[in-house]
Amino acid sequence: MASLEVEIAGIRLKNPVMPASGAYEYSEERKSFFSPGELGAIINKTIFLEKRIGNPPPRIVETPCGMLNAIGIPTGGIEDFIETQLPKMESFGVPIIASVAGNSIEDFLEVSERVAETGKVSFIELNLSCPNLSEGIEWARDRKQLFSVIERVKASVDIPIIAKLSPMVSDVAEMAAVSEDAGADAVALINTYKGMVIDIEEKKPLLGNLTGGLSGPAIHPLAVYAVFSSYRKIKIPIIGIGGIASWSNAVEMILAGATAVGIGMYNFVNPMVMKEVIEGISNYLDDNGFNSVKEIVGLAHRLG
Amino acid sequence: MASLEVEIAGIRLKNPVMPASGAYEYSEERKSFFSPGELGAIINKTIFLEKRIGNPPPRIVETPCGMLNAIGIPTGGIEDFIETQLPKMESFGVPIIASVAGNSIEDFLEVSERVAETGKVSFIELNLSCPNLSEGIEWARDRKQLFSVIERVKASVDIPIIAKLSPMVSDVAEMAAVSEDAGADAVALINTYKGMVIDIEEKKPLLGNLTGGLSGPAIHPLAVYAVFSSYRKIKIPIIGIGGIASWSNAVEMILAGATAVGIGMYNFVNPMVMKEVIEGISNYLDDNGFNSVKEIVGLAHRLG
Amino acid sequence: MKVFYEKAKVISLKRIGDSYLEIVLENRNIARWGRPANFVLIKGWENYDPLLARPFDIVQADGETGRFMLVIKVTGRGTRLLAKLEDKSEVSVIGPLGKAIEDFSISRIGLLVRGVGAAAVVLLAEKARERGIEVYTFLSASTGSRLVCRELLEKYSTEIEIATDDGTIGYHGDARERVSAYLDEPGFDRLYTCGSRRFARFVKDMDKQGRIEGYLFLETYMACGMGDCHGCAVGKATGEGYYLVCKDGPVFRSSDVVID
Amino acid sequence: MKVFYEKAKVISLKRIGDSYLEIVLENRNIARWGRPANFVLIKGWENYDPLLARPFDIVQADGETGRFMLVIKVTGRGTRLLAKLEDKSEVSVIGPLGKAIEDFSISRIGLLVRGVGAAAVVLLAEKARERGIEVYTFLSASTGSRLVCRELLEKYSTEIEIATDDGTIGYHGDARERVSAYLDEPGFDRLYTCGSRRFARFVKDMDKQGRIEGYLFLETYMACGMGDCHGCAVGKATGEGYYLVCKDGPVFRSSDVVID
Ligand SMILES: Cc1cc2nc3c(=O)[nH]c(=O)nc-3n(C[C@H](O)[C@H](O)[C@H](O)COP(=O)(O)OP(=O)(O)OC[C@H]3O[C@@H](n4cnc5c(N)ncnc54)[C@H](O)[C@@H]3O)c2cc1C
Ligand SMILES: Cc1cc2nc3c(=O)[nH]c(=O)nc-3n(C[C@H](O)[C@H](O)[C@H](O)COP(=O)(O)OP(=O)(O)OC[C@H]3O[C@@H](n4cnc5c(N)ncnc54)[C@H](O)[C@@H]3O)c2cc1C
Ligand SMILES: Cc1cc2nc3c(=O)[nH]c(=O)nc-3n(C[C@H](O)[C@H](O)[C@H](O)COP(=O)(O)O)c2cc1C
Ligand SMILES: Cc1cc2nc3c(=O)[nH]c(=O)nc-3n(C[C@H](O)[C@H](O)[C@H](O)COP(=O)(O)O)c2cc1C
Ligand code: FES
Ligand code: FES
Repeated sequence: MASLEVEIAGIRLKNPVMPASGAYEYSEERKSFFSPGELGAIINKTIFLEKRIGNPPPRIVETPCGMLNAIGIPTGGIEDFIETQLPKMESFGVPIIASVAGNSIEDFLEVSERVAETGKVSFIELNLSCPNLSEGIEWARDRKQLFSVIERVKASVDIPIIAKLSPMVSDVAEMAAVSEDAGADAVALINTYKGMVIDIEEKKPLLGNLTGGLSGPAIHPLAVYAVFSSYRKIKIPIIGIGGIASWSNAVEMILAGATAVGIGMYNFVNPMVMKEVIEGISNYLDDNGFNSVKEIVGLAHRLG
Repeated sequence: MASLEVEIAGIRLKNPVMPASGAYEYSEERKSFFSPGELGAIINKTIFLEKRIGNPPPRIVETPCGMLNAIGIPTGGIEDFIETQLPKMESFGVPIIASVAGNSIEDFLEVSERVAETGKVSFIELNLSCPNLSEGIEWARDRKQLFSVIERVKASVDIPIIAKLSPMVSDVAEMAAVSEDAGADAVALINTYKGMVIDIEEKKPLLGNLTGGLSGPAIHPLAVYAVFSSYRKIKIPIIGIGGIASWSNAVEMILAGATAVGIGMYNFVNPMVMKEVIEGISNYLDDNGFNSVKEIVGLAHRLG
Repeated sequence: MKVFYEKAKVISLKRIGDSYLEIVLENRNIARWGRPANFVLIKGWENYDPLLARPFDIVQADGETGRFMLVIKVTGRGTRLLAKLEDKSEVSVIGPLGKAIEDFSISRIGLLVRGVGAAAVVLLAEKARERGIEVYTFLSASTGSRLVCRELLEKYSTEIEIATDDGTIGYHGDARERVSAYLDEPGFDRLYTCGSRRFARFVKDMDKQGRIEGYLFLETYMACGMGDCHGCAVGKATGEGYYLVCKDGPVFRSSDVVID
Repeated sequence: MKVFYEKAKVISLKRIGDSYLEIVLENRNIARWGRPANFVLIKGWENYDPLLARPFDIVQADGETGRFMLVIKVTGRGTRLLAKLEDKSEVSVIGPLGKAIEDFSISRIGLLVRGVGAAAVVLLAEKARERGIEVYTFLSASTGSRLVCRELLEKYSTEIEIATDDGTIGYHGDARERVSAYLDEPGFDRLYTCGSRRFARFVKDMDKQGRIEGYLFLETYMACGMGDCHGCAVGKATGEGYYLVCKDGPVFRSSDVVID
């Protein structure tokens, strides 16, 4: 059987599959399906320093092969994360990624430092790309701001940094390159696209927040492109996210250049999807005569 | 019965429904379903000055609720357009939009001038956003270039100019504002998103051109957002395009701020879709007590 | 709570009137563990459109036969596909979901339901009666053919009053008027409502006035059904944040939540 | 050419072997106007996934009964949905599409087909025979149970040779060897092929050698089926640009196109 092990910034993941931030809680309910300990890594829903309540409902709406969410990142804040969430996550014995965000560079620094100080997380993921916050995507849009938030967090914590980027830019590969230059150890591509549904009866936007972020199978071809084009510009690993609903979608991502994959909304539809993806990748490697998943990372570029 | 008439740059369209460029030929086959003369306007597949053969196959692939196309704009060039296509289009007696593109500003100028000289077209649409050409989207990405191509074409022809923009920018509304400032009489939003599918058997990109442009229902919520956000920044009319597959999708676009709508790939699935959209809008207006489609343009902003 | 993600076999599908379905499904775990107020997420089609599974209340659950029943109003794309299911075909089911009603230390409850909202309270009525609780049901609809779960509710209720807006069956008028007649005598320990925003406001009012303990079965758009997506938010009455309907509900004390 | 976009009723759906379907549909216009080499686009599901209609050859078309037949290999998402169609349900159909074979000023044709490629030539065989043309058919498959349209081709062919890779039925080996035996005597005015890239290369070779006029039925991904999308490109042998399979084809003189 082929090895599923991958490495990001020197940290071993036993397989390349993890949840995408915000789409998977480490709850009793989820444990009904499989243990999060079977995943390559685990990640929390983005936290801010302070408690936040999130956006007014409706917060979600289904779209063709996708869904819009305008959750707005409700979070208990850093204290709650350290006291309540982290102990739960630790119990699974796999690398923990802490997804954090802030309203200012100072916020990003403080929340990252607090998280790193716990000594319990393997990576910090900077969510620079939430389309549901007024300035959420701006971090990933402005080259200077992107560079400086990453550079400063990197300088102030001693664990690897993942930059989670937005596809809502002219060229996400360029932003991935900026992230690499600023010292990011990996990039996570992609967060959702801003979209909206108008309620034609009410004649107004359906979501409470007016707009929401599009995720799901609809965006998969766009996410694959984001990974493919970034792979050509950077050397740091890519976590490929967006519309993965099956093992073959994940294999596409890896062939395009992702070292690992994150699965978001499809966990809602098929609670077993991450486990099926792990098995599917394994079978694919065996069927195609590969010894390790590492052999296929970026393979689609050979002839490109 | 409510009036369906709208106006763009002083030119009357008897209804707000038209094909999107590149997805509808004025062929005998198409005339089997309904006459293009029933549409608000008609538009050709983008032409360049010179003949082009387009990209190597495969050129299309289905994706979840969408399709990627990497056609690469095969065209007979300006002579062929004037001699063969234009006479066919003229016969329908509705305003003609000529979609043009070029590899340089000079090309854009020349092809626009040649088209305008015929005296037979009502608008020129500048395709500044084809993701299948190496520099295709760049026009719509760089503010200066966008401004100058529009400004110069505007100065050299005496018919209204529509700028067709790409969503693959940080903020399409800003680009719409640049287009307005440069003198565009209207904007067409949106062209396709660059995406790709990897063939996991062959382990390489499936499309001959590696990447293609995503269209279809999958992108509709993104297109609605592009229209909605642009409507807040510009005063010139918007032609809303992207994923329209039903009259209600079209109504969403109009409520979001589109004066007219363009329908692309769904003509392939339902050859009657444009006619159904015209009827559907008409019924919606009647059922909701409106006298004219103009009353609902941008109505979703009331409470926004 | 343990949640199952399994296949369920379609045992029978009956169309009721022009817009309701009664589906009996076979799955031991749902049938065994389904409790009052629990719901399931059902997906009965392949492919990604519609993308999300749809939530429905567990109307009947029989641990012995391994069967459970749903009553579904056909309204949109997902329910139209469910209406086409064939016998012996399979659907996927996620459940049981939601916080079950477990506390039966009461002696009399009222159920005020309208339309397909009736589906939410059948199992509650059944289990309450099993425990010797008196169940007063007020079943309402716009017209007789839209009365849902009538037979089951007749079976499980101590008393049932039917009201239709057009008077085709039962009381000609608003079911709230019938409830009011019982509020003082015999009075209810709890009044549950489902299926009508007006009813919910009424129950909230009565609760506020201290005349009953009011409970609302809430419905929102849902994606995950188990607290992951935070999509099913409903405002807390305190104004500070939101409950999740799937995890904190679907039943809420009327004074705890904001309804509009 | 006039194209219809209409509903067609499923008259019967027969599974053949483990992977083929024979569907008889009712639509007067397709049945009336379908000609050899014409195809239709079929969509037999609601919703947007799968998004595109699927192309299939018209195998039989009977203007009098208003019925036509398709033979479909179940391979992916769309065809799996078609396999679930119920009798009397409706599908949408766009057609007839493609350039029909109209020129029958010949006396003998050969048909070299493999697998479901056989579906493409049945109507051609039928119409050619009606006009007194001799039809020699070489029907091939990996194994006997994958022989498609055998009975119909036996009915319409002057002579038929069957070849299977495993020898379960007919000649044990490559159908090209059987064709070769006929190339000089009696010889064919035209040799049509469908369903195998190797066969296509063979026909192209024979054509190049001047031994026959070779024709290929080509298949590509298609969206519109009528020349709007330019998606179904196949390279011109001249190297200058592309033909559209849906509009310029689906049948091409082998020397006109690039195949790989
Ligand atoms: C906890 C809970 C229990 C429910 N129990 C029942 C029941 O027992 N019987 C029954 O008929 N209905 C019930 N509903 C409502 C039912 O889920 C919707 O009517 C159904 O999802 C509509 O799906 P559709 O695809 O036909 O409609 P569409 O309008 O096509 O659905 C589009 C989207 O909106 C959502 N949606 C639409 N209407 C509702 C609604 N009223 N509530 C929540 N989401 C909605 C769908 O789930 C889907 O995501 C329940 C809802 C919830 C939240
Ligand atoms: C002119 C023409 C005539 C055809 N006639 C027949 C016929 O008579 N019987 C038959 O069984 N098949 C025929 N095919 C092939 C048939 O269209 C495909 O097998 C079918 O579309 C597969 O659909 P799917 O959803 O099951 O597969 P998927 O793999 O899920 O389809 C994904 C996409 O690929 C396209 N596609 C997949 N395979 C093919 C293929 N081989 N050729 C073209 N497009 C493909 C589909 O149309 C769809 O857009 C024909 C194709 C063409 C172009
Ligand atoms: C309900 C929901 C909540 C999300 N919350 C977060 C979040 O808190 N932080 C974050 O970085 N991304 C968040 N995302 C984005 C996902 O992590 C992911 O980038 C995106 O959904 C695309 O992946 P998918 O198509 O697999 O869902 C959220 C997505 C969804 C659907
Ligand atoms: C096959 C195909 C060809 C296209 N060719 C062109 C083109 O030549 N010029 C252009 O401006 N847009 C072209 N487009 C983009 C459409 O005009 C439209 O902007 C896009 O497809 C989104 O609309 P839709 O989702 O309704 O298809 C093409 C789209 C498709 C699907
Ligand atoms: S439906 Fe996802 S949290 Fe309630
Ligand atoms: S399939 Fe669209 S041009 Fe041939």
